[in-house]
Amino acid sequence: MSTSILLLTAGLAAALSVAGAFKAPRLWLSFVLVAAMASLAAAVGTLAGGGVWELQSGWTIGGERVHFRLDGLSAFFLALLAVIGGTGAVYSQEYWTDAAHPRSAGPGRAWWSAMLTSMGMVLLCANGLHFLIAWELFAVTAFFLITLERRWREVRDAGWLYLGASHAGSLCLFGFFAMLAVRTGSWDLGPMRDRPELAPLFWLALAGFGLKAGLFPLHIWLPSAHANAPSHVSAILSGVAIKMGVYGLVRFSGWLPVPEAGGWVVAVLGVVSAVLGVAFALGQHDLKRLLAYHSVENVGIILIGLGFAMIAAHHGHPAWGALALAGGLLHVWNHGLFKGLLFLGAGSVLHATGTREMSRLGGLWKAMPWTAGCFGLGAAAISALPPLNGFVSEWLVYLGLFDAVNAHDTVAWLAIPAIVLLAMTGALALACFVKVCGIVFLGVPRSRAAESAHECGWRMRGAMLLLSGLCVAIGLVPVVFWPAVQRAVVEWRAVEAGVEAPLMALAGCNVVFAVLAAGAGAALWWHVTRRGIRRAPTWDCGYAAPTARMQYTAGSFAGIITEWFAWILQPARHRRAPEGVFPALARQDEHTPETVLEKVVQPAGSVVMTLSTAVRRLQHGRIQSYIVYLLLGLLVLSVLVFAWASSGSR
Amino acid sequence: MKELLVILAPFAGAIAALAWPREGTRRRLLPVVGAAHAVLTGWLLVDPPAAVEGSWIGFDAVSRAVLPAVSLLFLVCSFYGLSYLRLRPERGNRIFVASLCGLLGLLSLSLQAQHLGLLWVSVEAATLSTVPLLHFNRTGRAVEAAWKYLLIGGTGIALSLLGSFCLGYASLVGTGGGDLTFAALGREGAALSRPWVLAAWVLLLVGYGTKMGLAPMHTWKPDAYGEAPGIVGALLAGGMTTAAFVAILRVRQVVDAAGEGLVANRTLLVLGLFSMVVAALFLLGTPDFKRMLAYSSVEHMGILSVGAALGVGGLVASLFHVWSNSITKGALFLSAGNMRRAAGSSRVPEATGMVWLTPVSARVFAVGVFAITACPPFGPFFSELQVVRAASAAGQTGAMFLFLGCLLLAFLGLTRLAFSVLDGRPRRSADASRDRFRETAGILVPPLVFLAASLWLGLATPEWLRGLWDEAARTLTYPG
Amino acid sequence: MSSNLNLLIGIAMGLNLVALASGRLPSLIRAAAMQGVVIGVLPLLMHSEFHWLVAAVSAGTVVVKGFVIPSLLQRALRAAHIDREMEPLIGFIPSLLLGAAASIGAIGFAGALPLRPEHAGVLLVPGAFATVVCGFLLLMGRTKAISQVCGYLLLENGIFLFGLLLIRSTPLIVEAGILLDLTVAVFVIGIIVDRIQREFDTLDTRKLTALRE
Amino acid sequence: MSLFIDTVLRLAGWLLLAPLIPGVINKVKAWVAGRRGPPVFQLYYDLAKLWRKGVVLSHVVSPMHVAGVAVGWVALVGAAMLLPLGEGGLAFRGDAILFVYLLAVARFCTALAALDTGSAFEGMGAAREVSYAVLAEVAVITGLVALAVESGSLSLSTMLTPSPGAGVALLGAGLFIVLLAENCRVPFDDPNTHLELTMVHEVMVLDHSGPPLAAVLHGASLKLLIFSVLLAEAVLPLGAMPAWAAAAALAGAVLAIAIGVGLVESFLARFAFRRVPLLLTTAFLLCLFALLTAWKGSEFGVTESSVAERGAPAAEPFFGWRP
Repeated sequence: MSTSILLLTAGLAAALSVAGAFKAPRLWLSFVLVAAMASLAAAVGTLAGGGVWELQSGWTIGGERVHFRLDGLSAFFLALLAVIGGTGAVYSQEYWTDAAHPRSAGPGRAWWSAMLTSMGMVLLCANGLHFLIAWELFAVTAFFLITLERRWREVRDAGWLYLGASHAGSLCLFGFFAMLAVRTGSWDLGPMRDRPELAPLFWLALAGFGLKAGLFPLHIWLPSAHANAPSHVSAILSGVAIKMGVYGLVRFSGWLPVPEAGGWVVAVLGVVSAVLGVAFALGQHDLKRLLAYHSVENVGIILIGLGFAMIAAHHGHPAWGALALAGGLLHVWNHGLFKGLLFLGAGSVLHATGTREMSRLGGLWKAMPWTAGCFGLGAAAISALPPLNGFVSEWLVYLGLFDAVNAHDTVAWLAIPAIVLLAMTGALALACFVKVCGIVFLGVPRSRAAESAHECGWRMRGAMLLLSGLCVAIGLVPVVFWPAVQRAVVEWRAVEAGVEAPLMALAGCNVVFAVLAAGAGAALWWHVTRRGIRRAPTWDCGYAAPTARMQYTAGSFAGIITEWFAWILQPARHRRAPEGVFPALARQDEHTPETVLEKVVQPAGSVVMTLSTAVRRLQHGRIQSYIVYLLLGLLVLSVLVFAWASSGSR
Repeated sequence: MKELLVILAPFAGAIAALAWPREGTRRRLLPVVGAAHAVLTGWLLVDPPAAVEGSWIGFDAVSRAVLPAVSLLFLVCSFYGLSYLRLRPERGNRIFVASLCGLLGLLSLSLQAQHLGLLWVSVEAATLSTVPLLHFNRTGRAVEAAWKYLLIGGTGIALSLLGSFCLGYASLVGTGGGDLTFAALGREGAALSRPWVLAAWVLLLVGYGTKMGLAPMHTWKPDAYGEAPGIVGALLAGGMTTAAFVAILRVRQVVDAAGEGLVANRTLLVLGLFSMVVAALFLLGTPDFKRMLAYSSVEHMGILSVGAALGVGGLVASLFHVWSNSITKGALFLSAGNMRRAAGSSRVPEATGMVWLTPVSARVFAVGVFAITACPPFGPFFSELQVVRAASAAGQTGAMFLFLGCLLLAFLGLTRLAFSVLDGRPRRSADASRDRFRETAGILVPPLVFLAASLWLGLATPEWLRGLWDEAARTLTYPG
Repeated sequence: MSSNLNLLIGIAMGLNLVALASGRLPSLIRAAAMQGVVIGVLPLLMHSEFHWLVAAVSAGTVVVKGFVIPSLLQRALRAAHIDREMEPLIGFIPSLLLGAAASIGAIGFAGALPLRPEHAGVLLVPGAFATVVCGFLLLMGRTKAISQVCGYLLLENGIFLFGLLLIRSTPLIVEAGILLDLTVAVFVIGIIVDRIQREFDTLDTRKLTALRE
Repeated sequence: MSLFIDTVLRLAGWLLLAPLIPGVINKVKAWVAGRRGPPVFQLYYDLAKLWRKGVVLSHVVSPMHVAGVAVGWVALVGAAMLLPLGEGGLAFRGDAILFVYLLAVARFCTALAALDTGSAFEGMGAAREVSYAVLAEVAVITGLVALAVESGSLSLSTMLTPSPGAGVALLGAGLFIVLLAENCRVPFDDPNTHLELTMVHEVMVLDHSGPPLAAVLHGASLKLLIFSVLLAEAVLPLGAMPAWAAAAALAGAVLAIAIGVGLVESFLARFAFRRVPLLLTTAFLLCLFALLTAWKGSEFGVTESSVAERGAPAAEPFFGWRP
């Protein structure tokens, strides 16, 4: 089937799904799935078959001809969108039902379809004006999805913060596209690498897309939005929506000339995001907030790859750039998959217990083994452990970075710290996910809610299993997915050099390791159970009656590391030390604020608000002063006008 | 003579309203006048009258590009007025209907005026005709608003009269005979006395700028828009300001012809950006959603002014924005009016949870807020983007970034207030005090039509409309 | 003839100062009314030959500005029973000094302006500027609605004076239209002042600050 | 076929020799203290005994508690198999990174198995383990970068045949500290302590018993051997020697390292926990200086040799089994 027909089907199905969203959930789901399948097929076809699909129609929107284009790079992102969009839709059928959410379930479905459609449009549009329209529609639909549960003030605040940040990014893109249009004379997009005067525009694109991608100092909206959105929405936000920012950066760093420093800045921002993202994650005690900070981390890893590829572009495209980019792009998929999986798992926990607070959870593996298993797999994948997918992409990035070091160029000055900090990020992520899995799923339930948890139904489980399966598949047989990555890399700046990595060997190791690990685990379990197992209480140094509250907490677990990062995390500690011989009450709690938001953005905001208050005080209702303003305006304008006129005449 | 009909028809309507004996049926005049005006405007567009040299009234390219917007605005508003007045049987509507019709006639006159004095007379008269409209609610707050509107607007308009005289004197000191038609003044061009031209420019800018609501002359605006019925707000924000803006454009053309176009552009740019900054700061803090619309209007007047400073491309964008702003503002004012009536207040602690009280109006309002803050695919997105593009094309990168920054602050302020009005719980007092406000089709369809029009304007801007704007922009710049 | 003109304009400028200095509302209204009468006569002096439209404008000005509007204001004053002493934001002596400075400055300033030769020796331009400034001083410096209306009247008178420069070149119909508009404007203002009085039971504009941020 | 035999032989070597190292260390410690101490083969006896025993599990734990131990052990075996021993063996570009991350898998499994018990002490141990590993991993990867720069390659088989240089001593010192930290030896941890509050690794495995404990203990000894071999190969120019000499040198070096660890344990006391990061940072800095030395050296090398060789490291297996 040709790409046109597939995309048309997808579009129609998406449109029809909006119609069915309110009254007919099943119909909606089938339409969404048809749309997802069709666009996935189109993406896979483009990635496998090569070539670029283009459609230029005579039909205009806003005075511009409609121009769609699907090439290797956009197809790469479209495939991810289709997978997560379809999976999330299945999941939401059980997670956000009409029975539980009578007011928001219907709109939620409609917005979901709208958001998928607008993201697809972002990927397809090859006209700056239409790109902006699709971009902004996607941003606004995401806002309504985040704030589906509008009853809670927290949700509304998170949504508003998202909206504001997103609009700031959009306005940067206004500037970007307008300046691009002025300099090229049209809104058409496409490769224009041979026009060096366009290079400075990259900085605007970096700000605009970086805000959406959640780069470190620009990530302020991300944690609260991801935490407060319904979980299937968090999954698509983290899995796909922030990747749209990455898409923008990859797309326009490929199409436009990039400034010499561009790659360096992107790579440095990537490194900073990676390390600090995970550091902030460690300080969290809200399950979904923690996952949200890991999105910052992983976007950082992706951008390390992109940054080095951009540096490479200024060095004549050596192979290490392509490798790093390949790693980054594969990580786009991988992060989409495992972060989607983790958010769906977190949603399942939330659904079963009603809380995201890790200190109220624990021991959930017993009640929800499927969720625990899938989440554990996702945790291993995001910690970049072999044989799963996260390792494959990070490994590719490492290969690129090591080769960059061995290129003995100035780039080594960045590549070496990047390698070291990437390793540190990996170890920190591992620590963080040991904490999450251990505190949430292992041990003993810490609250009544966690005790009475229940496993989710087949739709939620199926969605998680599908994503788990994909995580394993990319880990074990990356060679199957590799041509797609290669295609996207080649598409990036049309360098045909190709990118090669010993993936067969790695895949072999991964498969052998997976088989052996499974075998050894089963063997040991069999060996142990054959003898019979005696059960006893956990050893607590002789204390015979351990309680759930004596377990290690998330805060203590991460305490050593958060102490190292206290300079940036700025944790707020409230401590009431035990006093007296028989201390009645003692407590200690620690909260890691969103430092950039609370220490930088909010003070800046309060300066603006002070200014606003001062200015508003001028509107005090006394008409005499209003006439003074009028007269002052007159005087200042006359001074200006006569000054300009006299300077002009001279 | 056709162009006179479009002015006289509303006046006839006004006289008919004054003479109409029955209180209950007088409101039906509104749609009749609106439709007649729209038909006449359409006729003028299809079959433009020949320009008469030296005529004081003419349906030139500029009026062609703007008058249809005002006509459309009035037409839709008139249907809203029909339903609105039925909800307000306790108020006599003789003066109200007559003033609305008169306002339309005077706006049509001022948009077609080719003579500085006539322009002034029509704008001043339009100002006076809106006073009874502002005063319609007869509350103390309405009186206060009308007083401030009158005194500040009056002072401003007096300054523009002084400016008009200065321009006339510039011609008198130069070679001309003090002919105040724009064509004559433009022909004199560089022969005009520079100091008097500059003085005239400042005075006229401040004067008509007061009517437009550019900061720091905007002080009457929040009071007037906050207290007037929604329909009046819509007509003021979309019609009155447009007339004043067109006046400034025409004067700018003369100043340009006199060789001071650069200075004029700079002044417009500075004043526009200043208005945007001030409006953004106000928007961040105001707790009243009708006053919010007023500040938003100040901001958009700033956008118009910035666009007018950026050459032909900017002028086209400005004219486009005149359309998209007035139509989108129409949706906002009408839905805000509904919400205000339902809640009994337009301030935040009193008016919350509007999604529950007025579900449709609240949603229209929300969509309108997104539309007016340049979210696609509505009209303002396209026109503002065009302004941004024009700024970049004119090399005003710094101004472009300031412009974008103001848009951001305004967006933050608007959305924050809008959502705190829409969300939350409705106040019980508002629910119980009056027998619950019901949204009827008559007061819902007009704002929806405005939204649809805004959408149409953005997504499928008709070529003929673009042609009108281009032509007007070209005539408004001094060739050379 | 120009000396007659200058004499009348001088009287108008003097009346500015009277208006600024008067502490009682009736005397302020009277000063504004007299100024209206004085400038109403000016068009007749400017035109050497008689024209019925000039006469109409002149008569209209005298009647409206000299009698109709002042009596309107007087009536509002009586209805309000207000404290006739004013509490100015700009004190009487400062406003008097400022007004005087404005008058002197206007004369100096007008000398620097490129005027047509026939206007160079006439006090029209300085008189106009001085009156406008004094109008603004009243608008900004007084708290009673009625004194602000008087300020507005002064402002209009100043502009009227300036408009006389053009009386020979512009068609009189414009002047007539302008005059009509101004009359209606002041009339509407009068109605609103009346409303204020009824609604708030005061004419003190400091009480009118309900509409604020 | 020879490939299969080769692999089996290597595997057997790693698995069988590993428990020897703790025996040697304990013997050295006993010797320094003037005791006879347990026999060198003590761990073999213990493992055999444990393997035959039944198992006691906490009420709390999940199957992960047992399976995780097995997976961690497999990961360590896998890491061991990536280290080159003479000619042949598994090697491909980038296996060094796989090596590091396989060690991470082992850590992940051990720490999770510890948290599975719900015990505060084991949680504490797991927290320490994963936290210190952050710094240790940074040091290891820096060392690997140094080796990569030195050899121009990213395959352990090529990287671990360095030319002797000033950097080697620094690298050796750094890796030795990492060895102590990763294997929880004094001064980071005292394997013989009986105070749970002060333990790192031992406290994590408190609840293991029987065959799983055997796997844990064997895994620990294997890890010790892995790091010893890594250290020895990183320091000694084995590639330049004939095969028998290389084998002898490696064996001697591993023995020396074991003795060294024993001596350190005899003469040093445990550090306070807050000083642990300091020592690990020192290790990182040592590796970093080794890297800088290697960088300088290779720069000179590059200027001497042809520039064409720069980007393409020679004689590096692309993937698959080395012939």
